[in-house]
Amino acid sequence: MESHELDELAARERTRQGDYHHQIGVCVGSGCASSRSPQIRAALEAEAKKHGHACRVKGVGCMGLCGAGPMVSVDDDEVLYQHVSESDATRIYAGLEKGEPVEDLVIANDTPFFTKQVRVVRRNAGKIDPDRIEDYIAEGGYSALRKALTEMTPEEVIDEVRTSGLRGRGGAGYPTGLKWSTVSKMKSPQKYVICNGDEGDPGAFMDRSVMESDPHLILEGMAIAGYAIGATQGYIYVRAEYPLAIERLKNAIKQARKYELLGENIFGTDFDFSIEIRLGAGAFVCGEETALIASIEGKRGSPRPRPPYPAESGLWGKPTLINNVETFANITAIIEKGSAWFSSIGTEKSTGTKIFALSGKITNIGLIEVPMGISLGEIIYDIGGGIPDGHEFKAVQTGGPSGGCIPAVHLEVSVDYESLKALGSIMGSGGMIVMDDTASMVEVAHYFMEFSKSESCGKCIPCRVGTAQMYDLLALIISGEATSADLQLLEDLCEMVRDTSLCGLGQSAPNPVLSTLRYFREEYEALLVDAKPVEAK
Amino acid sequence: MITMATVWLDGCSGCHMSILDMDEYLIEIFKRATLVYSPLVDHKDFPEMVDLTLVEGAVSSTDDLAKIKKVRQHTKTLVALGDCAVTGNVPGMRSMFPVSAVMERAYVENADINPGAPTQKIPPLIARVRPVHQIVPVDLVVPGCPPSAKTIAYVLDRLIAGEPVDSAEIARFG
Amino acid sequence: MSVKTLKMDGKDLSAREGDTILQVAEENNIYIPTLCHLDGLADVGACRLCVVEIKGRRGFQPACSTVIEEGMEVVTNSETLQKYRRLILELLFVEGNHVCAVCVSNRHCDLQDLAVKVGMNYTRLAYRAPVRDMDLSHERFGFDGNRCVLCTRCVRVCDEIEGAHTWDVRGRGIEASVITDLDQPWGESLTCTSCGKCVQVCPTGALFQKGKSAAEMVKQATFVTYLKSMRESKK
Amino acid sequence: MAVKSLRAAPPSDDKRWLLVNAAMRRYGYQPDALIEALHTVQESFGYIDPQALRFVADSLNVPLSHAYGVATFYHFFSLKKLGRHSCVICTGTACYIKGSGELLHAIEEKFGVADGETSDDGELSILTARCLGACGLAPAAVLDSEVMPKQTAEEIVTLIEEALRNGKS
Repeated sequence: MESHELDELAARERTRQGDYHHQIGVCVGSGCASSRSPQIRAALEAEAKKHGHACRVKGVGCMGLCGAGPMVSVDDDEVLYQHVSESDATRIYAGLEKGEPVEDLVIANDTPFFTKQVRVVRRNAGKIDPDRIEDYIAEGGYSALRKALTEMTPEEVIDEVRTSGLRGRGGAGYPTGLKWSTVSKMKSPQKYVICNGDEGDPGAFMDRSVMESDPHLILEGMAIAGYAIGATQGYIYVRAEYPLAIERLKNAIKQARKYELLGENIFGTDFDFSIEIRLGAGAFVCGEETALIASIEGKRGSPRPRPPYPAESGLWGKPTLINNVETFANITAIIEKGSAWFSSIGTEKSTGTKIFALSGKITNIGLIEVPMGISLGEIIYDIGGGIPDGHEFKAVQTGGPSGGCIPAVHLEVSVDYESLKALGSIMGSGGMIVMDDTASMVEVAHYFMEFSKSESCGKCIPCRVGTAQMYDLLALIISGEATSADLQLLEDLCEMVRDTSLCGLGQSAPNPVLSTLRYFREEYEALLVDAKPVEAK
Repeated sequence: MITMATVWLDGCSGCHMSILDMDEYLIEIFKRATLVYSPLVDHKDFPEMVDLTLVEGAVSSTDDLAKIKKVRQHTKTLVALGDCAVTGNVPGMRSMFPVSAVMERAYVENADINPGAPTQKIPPLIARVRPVHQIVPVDLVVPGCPPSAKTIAYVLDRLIAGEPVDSAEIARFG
Repeated sequence: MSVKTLKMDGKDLSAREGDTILQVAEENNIYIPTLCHLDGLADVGACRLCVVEIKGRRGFQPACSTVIEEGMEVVTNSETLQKYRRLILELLFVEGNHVCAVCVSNRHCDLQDLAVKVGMNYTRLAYRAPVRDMDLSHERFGFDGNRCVLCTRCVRVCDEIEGAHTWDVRGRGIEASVITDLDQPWGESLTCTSCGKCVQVCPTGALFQKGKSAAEMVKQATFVTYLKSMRESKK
Repeated sequence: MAVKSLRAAPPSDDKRWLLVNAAMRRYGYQPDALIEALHTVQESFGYIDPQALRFVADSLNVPLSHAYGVATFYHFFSLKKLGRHSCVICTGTACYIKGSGELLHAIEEKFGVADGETSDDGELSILTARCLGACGLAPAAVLDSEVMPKQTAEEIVTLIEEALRNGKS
């Protein structure tokens, strides 16, 4: 399409939507869909039909409070309903006509869970129908791409991203602008953009939610990246375990192609960009970029040594930019509102917002988007609503099997890349698993080691055999038959596996053990046959 | 003069043969050490305290377990001699199978007469064969299958003289 | 070709651009243990025995696949590296069922030699005693999974030099193992040319010639570099 | 000299091979279509058997051992036929914390089928998933493609019993 057509389309869609008296959004994310939200949507649609279509019933992306699902939003979150069932459709519609919400279903939307969040990436979730590109465009979608293509040079785009301070949201926090700049400098007729949607951390579902709720946000971010670095082909690598996300992305690509927002001569410029989806097949290690590339090439997902980095030699040996879903989802806001606006959110070194998936022993289970630098305590107690069933907070695991636990004494820590690392954990992709005072930290470490062991690709010895040995040692400790020599051996293995493994999976596999040892050493020692205090290091 | 013992757990006695292979050098050794307990001599009980004990064989049965624990208690310097004691070696090859399958194979499938596992006077096998140092602390390991007479002579010379053993001299399995 | 200068274990060295740390070390008689590396085959950096410390770089880098850079300072043998290499070897010895005494490759085995060089003469780790397959279906060769260290030299020589790609790796993690074709008996493989290259490059007694008894299997892998250079010169 | 390459013929006239073939054609029979092709085989046949692997490998000019290596690397692919009913227990962290281990234990106790196994009569397969992404519904299970939220050991055992009794999956 041409530049002006985007505005016309947006205006048309806004008018169309304005004709409705009300809009009812039913969450169609995986969580709510598993608790019959499609049926609820159908029931509400039937109800709307009965009353002459003055009300629009639409599917919307995840509203965050998954534990309260299925959720329904009326008129852009003016009223929020929780635990809705099909039989509530008539009551909800009647309430709408009377102007009185259905009291027993209402969930207050002025609680800290909602008010303390800052939604940049998730700004459209709960608002737009992820299956309709027109909804996305009506909210200003694809105007960032237009701005980049028609008003900015690739260098200016990269500069904007660099000065925004955006860092990779996949876990390691590498500066995004720097990565883009490196790939852009590579001389090659063919380059690739890859979106890493292989969200494999157990307990993390941020990326899934973004893909399901706002797929065009990712496509647009990727296209801007393609323009910036000089690539014409993009791939989204999604885990096969996310069928809904795959469906939404496929549909979104089809729509974008139809409107020529992907394809050739986008917005009448000479920029071409296409996106294909590639499916993962159940291998956590494919989140590692060289393994992911191998997988797209149809091979075993085994990582290879770096350098050369993918920026230099990636997919099919060509310079390749790999960013995570949430990273790409931040791009349009940066281009649209500017890097100064973006970097005003968060801390000096960790700018912007971060999405976290809260789960485990916490009252408000679900997805939240918060400014970087918020304290862990605010997340757990204000937004998360604290620990249920009268229990005490014990620790929170961030970064999944690659991360570590943070105990209660550090609840005031600022949630940013450096502060979490200093505590022996990592930001990770955004999973936060909350444990209460009933949790055994040795068992938590054992659980994560089982994960790393069975997800190890088997290529390098430290990870392949080391994780298996560490797993067995943890089991021995739990069985109460281990000695302090076994604990020492476990620690030796942790150090060696961390320092010598080929890729990030192996290098970070010991983290859950090391961090639980750091904060809860006494739990390990109490289980030893020769239980005696070991001198602190 | 120091006191010395040798112990035979689960192994083929090849390490003891290798000791005997020192031939006339044994006389040199016994000028400086008295053999107080060994399958090669006729002492029934392990003495109260021995300066130096060489152990051949892996720990395979409850009897081995009890024996090695007792030996460790009554020994100053304990040497794991040969691959069975150091790694489990050939006796350890049964560790991949359940004990019941091993017994079935040995006493039923391969029995020409009277098939059936013995029920009396045979100590039960433990689930997995273990090297000696994984059961009790060991002061020196001497791998080899068997360690050569020369290696054993070197090790004994040094230990009896109270000198350190250079592990590079004795490092090869097999 | 330009020359680069670097420091290795305190010594000032010069080397060709594009050389790996391992190549430079070998040329200068600095010993770095290797297992999955074999001259003439693509490096995979998998065994991690050759990891070295490079000043200014985080963590440890494999010498076999790290290319030298001007002014690089490399430490090939620190106390930490010795400790780690020993532990890596221990992991290998407990992973499979390595019974040197009865192995065809006894005294001619890279794994056994490495244990001597690194001083690994016992392990604190528990032996895993896995149940592993043997494949004696091939007319001339045998495979004993108990002795396989998953270095993938057989996979690479079969793919890169012979071009048959009969071997590959199945499964993942601690369950991974090498296979022929669709995990079929080797002797029934229609892709195998029976050239025996895999046997010669195997560092342990996992691949062997039939008829060899304990300690009789001597291997010779220098043909790999020879074939590679001959083929390259033909191109 | 170009090597003459014959397109491999499907193992049988089962219509499902057409789907597999179409998936490979979409990628121009390039070797990197392997994983996509295996997805299609699994979707169409429920599992990937040796003849399917051989067909796909031959069609894409991929070595057999490579195809086998890829098929066994990814846990999403199954080389064994699944039971008529399948129950996937989520073992993601949220579900683990809320007791997915107890679900597995109860199922094994009751039906004698452990994770990754299929009952001898071919009726029931038990699988685990790393994370279904339904952390708000923890512990979650998927019984014959339907998500069962917030399960207890008794509930899931009863649900499986019902499914087995009703026969059809």
